[in-house]
Amino acid sequence: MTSTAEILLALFLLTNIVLAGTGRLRQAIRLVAVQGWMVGLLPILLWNWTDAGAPGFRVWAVAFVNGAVKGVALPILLRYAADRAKANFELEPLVGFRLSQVIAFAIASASFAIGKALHIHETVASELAIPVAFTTMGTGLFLICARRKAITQVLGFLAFENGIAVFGSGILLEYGLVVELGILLDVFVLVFVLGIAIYQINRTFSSIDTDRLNALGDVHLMHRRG
Amino acid sequence: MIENLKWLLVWLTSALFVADLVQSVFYIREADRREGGDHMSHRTYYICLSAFFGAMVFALLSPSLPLMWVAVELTTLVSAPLIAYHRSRGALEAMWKYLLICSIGIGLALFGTMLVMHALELQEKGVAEGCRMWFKVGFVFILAGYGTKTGLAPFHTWLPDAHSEAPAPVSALLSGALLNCSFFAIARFREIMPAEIAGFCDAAMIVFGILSVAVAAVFMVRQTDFKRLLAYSSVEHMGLIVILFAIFMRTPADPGRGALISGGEIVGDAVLGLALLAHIVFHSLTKTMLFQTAGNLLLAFGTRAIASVQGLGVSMKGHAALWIVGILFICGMPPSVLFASELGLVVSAPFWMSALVLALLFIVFAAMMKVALAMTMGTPVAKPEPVPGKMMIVPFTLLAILVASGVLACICISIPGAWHN
Amino acid sequence: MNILTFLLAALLAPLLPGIVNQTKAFFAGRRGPGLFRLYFDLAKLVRKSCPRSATSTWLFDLAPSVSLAATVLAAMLFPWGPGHGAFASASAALFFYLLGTGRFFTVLGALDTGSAFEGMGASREVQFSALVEPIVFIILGFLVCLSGDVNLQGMLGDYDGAAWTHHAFSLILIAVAFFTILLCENCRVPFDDPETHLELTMIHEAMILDNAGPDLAFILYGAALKFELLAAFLVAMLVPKLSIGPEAKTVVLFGGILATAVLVGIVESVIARMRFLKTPQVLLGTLMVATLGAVLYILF
Amino acid sequence: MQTKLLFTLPIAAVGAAAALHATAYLHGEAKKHLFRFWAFFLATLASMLAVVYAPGKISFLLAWEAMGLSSAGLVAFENTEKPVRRATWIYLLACHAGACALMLAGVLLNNPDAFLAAFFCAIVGFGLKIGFPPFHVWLPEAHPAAPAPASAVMSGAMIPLGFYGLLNFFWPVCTAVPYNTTAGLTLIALGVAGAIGGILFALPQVNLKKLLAFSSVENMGVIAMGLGLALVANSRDGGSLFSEIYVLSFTGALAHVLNHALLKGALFLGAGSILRQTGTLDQDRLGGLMKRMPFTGTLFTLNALGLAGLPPLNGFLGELLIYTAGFLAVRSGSPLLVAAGFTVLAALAFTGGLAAAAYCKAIAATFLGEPRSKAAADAVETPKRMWIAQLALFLGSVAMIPGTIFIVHTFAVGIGENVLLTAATIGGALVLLTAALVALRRFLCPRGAVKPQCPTWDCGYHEPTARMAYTATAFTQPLADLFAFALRPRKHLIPFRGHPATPTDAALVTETDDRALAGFWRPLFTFFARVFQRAHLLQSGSLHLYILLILITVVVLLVAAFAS
Repeated sequence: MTSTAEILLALFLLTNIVLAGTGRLRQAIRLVAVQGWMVGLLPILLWNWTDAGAPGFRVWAVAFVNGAVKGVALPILLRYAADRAKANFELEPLVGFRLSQVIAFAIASASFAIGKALHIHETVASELAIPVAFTTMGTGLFLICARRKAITQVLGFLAFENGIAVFGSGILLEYGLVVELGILLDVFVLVFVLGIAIYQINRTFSSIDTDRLNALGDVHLMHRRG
Repeated sequence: MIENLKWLLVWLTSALFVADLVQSVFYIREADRREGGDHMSHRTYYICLSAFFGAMVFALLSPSLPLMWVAVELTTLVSAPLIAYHRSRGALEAMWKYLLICSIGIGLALFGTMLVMHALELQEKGVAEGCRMWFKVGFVFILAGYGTKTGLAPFHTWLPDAHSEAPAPVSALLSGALLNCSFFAIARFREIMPAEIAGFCDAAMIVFGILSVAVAAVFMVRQTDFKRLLAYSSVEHMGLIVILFAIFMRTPADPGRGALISGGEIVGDAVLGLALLAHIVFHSLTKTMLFQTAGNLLLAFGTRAIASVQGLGVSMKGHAALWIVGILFICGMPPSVLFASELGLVVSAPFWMSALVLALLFIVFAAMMKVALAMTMGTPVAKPEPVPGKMMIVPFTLLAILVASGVLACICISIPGAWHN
Repeated sequence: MNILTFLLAALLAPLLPGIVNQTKAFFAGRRGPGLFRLYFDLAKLVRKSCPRSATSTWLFDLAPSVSLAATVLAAMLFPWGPGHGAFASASAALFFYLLGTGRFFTVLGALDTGSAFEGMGASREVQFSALVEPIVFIILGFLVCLSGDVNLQGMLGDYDGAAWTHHAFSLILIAVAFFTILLCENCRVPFDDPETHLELTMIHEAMILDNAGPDLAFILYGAALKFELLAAFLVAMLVPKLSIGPEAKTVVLFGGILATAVLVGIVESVIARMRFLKTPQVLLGTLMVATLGAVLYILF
Repeated sequence: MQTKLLFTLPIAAVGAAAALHATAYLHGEAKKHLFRFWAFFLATLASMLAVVYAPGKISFLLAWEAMGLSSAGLVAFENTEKPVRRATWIYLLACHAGACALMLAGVLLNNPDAFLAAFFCAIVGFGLKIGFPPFHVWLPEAHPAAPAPASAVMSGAMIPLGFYGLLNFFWPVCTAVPYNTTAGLTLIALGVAGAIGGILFALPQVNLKKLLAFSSVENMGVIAMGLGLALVANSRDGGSLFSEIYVLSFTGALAHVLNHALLKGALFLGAGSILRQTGTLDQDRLGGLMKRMPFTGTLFTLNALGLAGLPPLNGFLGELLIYTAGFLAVRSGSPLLVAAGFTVLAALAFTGGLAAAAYCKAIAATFLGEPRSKAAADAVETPKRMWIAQLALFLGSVAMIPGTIFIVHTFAVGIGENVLLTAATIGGALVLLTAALVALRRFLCPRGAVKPQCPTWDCGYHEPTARMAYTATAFTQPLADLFAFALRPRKHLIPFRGHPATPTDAALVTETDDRALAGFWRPLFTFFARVFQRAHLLQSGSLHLYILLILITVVVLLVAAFAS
């Protein structure tokens, strides 16, 4: 069934490119949710059914929790935060959407190069997993840099986390539990805190536009003094 | 070595926690009285502070690498609210940046952890040529990830904001304990790296160390905010610590210079080992003392602008003494243990590196002394509202410890051949 | 013998300004004040009282005595005659530094009166002497090379005549340099004109405006003695060891001194005093000349 | 061991005298200020002794740093003044940079092949304390800022410790054949630059302590010349002549260390007395103090005479030794040594002449003539202690005359001893003869006739005022103009204003800054500060930029990882 896994990974790759190109907040959130479901599915699909037999409870658990959190809980939380922060639906890019897509594509190809260089080995469940993971992480970070709103940065961060998750389920099925837990905890509390933060920021700054968030820094102090 | 480091850091963190807890009792009450405004409840503050401490100790003592990662992540999550103790715009912005940058760092660290663990697995399977690359890439992400938390340039960008906006005891704890913990994480990973990529790892660490010292030096010059100044000095010292560690790792134990023995086997060169440990400990103590003093000054003057804090020698003598001595100590002027450790670095590093580091440290010294003198000497421009004397208890205690141990250390190193033990 | 020659020199000193003046008078077609004018002046001055400025202090009283004493001691160091005397191993540095002490006190005495003119003179004096010092010591170094002896008495004329056949050129350069120094140090034309009586243009005379009576006598005599000393130095420097014997050299020495005085007189009557601003330039040139002489001697 | 003693002597002597002076100098200061002063003062003395008797390299370094810090505390004594803050900063930087250079030197010293590198590091490190140009910047800043007793100790006893360090750690190898020529020529070059440059800048200073500070640079230069000549002579493995040159100029340099310590210490104390009695050190506002402060004035004159290196005082003997060494070097026939000899002779002579001029000016402008300000007019003599301290140091330097002869005698060199003996004898004779002449004068015009009767002759003008007297600036103007290319004096002319019939006062103000500071160090520091401030743009506060930085760095690291 590895082939299905690879189809899934290919779709995953696509979501990144689309994510880079999308201009609407809700759509972006939806895309991240989709990624979450895929992250949930991956462990099952990557499971070597033929000679490992049916996966144990742990794998199922991890898969389920992953899907539930990344695919359902977080998107809802994010939407809630977005509504609460009265963010309008535009993403307000610093880098244009077309250019973003090109860059995402570049990231993808670069990560395939890296994947090649990394002598991917039979211990890896899927040849594709690593490059896709790299791509997703790269896209996520890129989105954080390239979108203006605080909430979009959270979104980018989630994509980044998804990438790591893909990687984890790609290579570390045997002993990945702790790590998975780590991710969950991380993402959980993170979004929780981010939600509060965004709420606070919104209340204090009457906007979640992070351009308002660069008062601190040496240049600024310099000007104030001068 | 890692064992010594671990227990040392556990004790150090606990000590600092106690010191900052005591200082908090005075500080936040005083801060609320003066600044008022919207702030988090004291109960939450103390809970977060304790959780912060717990997370750090957990990170130090965690048996496995993933657990350590979880703990380090926890430290981020519980320290973030502390930074935003005052719900001021600045504080919130600082918290936001801290949260986002550190989370990204942590994510990278997680990724690195995965890579390294996979590499370890491959190593067990005996796949030599494959796992080397995995290790390398893994270490890259570890260095970037935990380096973000350690405050290595250019990942340090959250540090000045967080340190300058947080309440003084929190800044002290961040700078004195948290940075060390995440450095410890790097050290742990470095230790398990296979020998053939050790060169790459040490080179990378040295580059980042020197870069950190340089960046700190650049940003200290014409600095106008004394808490930011201290923050950058933390960046500088983290750089020094990383350099020391890297050189320590690549210097074989030389019986001529004496070797550091832990748990029966020789773990490395004595000079460097002791220098490293001493530098970590005394940077933390001195920096804690300085941040607490800075906090008092902030309360007294209501501003972090150096320009408006002048003539402490006239207006607040005790703090003037704390400030000038503390800054002399952090710059590694004898009798400061940091002098001994920097000397250790200079005598063991290759010449070009010692020269470069000394030059950068000279810039740092020039910048810091300019500020220190500007604040302590001269005539007051603003009338401070002095803080209660009990807020000087902890800093002065720390100062006493520093001076005593410094004198001791200087006597030790000045005895020829004292290194051999 | 040595003592006698010293006394002779001491007696002879005041004659030299007379000679200079007579020479100038001869060239100017005047009768002139007479050879022994200075003797009479001194005799007159020692009988006068010495009024002094209310501003001045003990330095003013002390200065003339110190400078005279220094000059006399320098004269005692000088090998007037054959047979090295008590101070066989006196350094040439000592010789010139004694003159320096004399100058130091003269300047202080001048400044002690708080007079603008004397300050002006003193300022010029220290400027010129500071510029002269290096030239002097380069010449001394040359003499050391020439005679192979580091003592004053040894380095003066203790070399054999062969030097003149081989190194005439550098010897002449050095001689010219030293003669310039002699003029400058003794405040003669073209550096300074002792005849003028416009304070603004004087150096040495300006410094002693407020001195009178015995003080003035000391100063005048000291100046004359210094003049004689430098002249003697010039002569002794140029005359090598003579085959006839040391006595002959003493004769040559005193003859040379008188001749130098005449030479100075001639110089003073043929050229005019130059502007003070040009003096450093001239002294720089002199330095070049001296250095050139020394270098040429060492190289060839 | 001898060197240790030799460098201990100034510390003890100047320290004691300065302490005595300070008891009166600081009279009336607040209790805690006094405590601060004495704490730092004693710490300075102690650490100086520690420097001399440090057993090892590290302990030496520690003592060195301690010395710098404690003396910085002294410099910062008047902590509310702005210039004092600047001076303290510059001084601390100098100390720290010196210590860094010394660390490197110490490291290099372990490697015998890198000796020359170590030597140059040490030249920088110690030169920052000694005040070799262009490292002398801190002296003219710190000495005027510090209280007089402190500057006396620092200038008299602390600065030469740099030479102690050189002698202690580098001499054995320096004198060995492969290195000594380079080392010697370096020292001579620095010495010539320091001596001439120092005294040239001392000349036009109107602030008395600044003048003294620059003259310290000069004296250190003289010492360096002596040591350098000794080294060059030693490099020629010739016969007794060379060892004679070596010993002569070496002992000459050491003797000069002592003289400078005692006399410069005394001079700084004198300057302190003047500051305390008049409240100013600006020589154009002083004058006429010889009548009002006779003891201080007389002692200052005598000490200045000694430090100008004129007989009969001891200052001359040290220079005489170097001169003699120079003469011998000229005679030696080895081209390098001859050149060195001529250089040293000319430079030393030039320095001597300029030093005489500078001290004449200092004495005259401060003590002679009529007072130029009310402060000077109202001045009275200091308490006994203050001038007794200076007297003690002066007598010490007189006692050094036999001392110097003894030093030379112990090294058993025929010529040097004779030269010194003659010089000393002549010095004595000078004193006696002067006494005789004074007596003669007194006999010629008896007491009554000597009484002041008239105002100074001012070309017939009958109401001479202090404003007419030559000021310090005017006195040195010809020399200052002559060397304007090096000194770059700043002249502000305040012209006549108002109606020609009723013009306002015009004035010409001339200041001469330290070129090394104004022309080199300050521009350098400002340049770097500017560049760094540009770099602050990186910390502009934009989160996007920060994360981009992280991204880029990671990519670079990955590339590096794959490349290596």
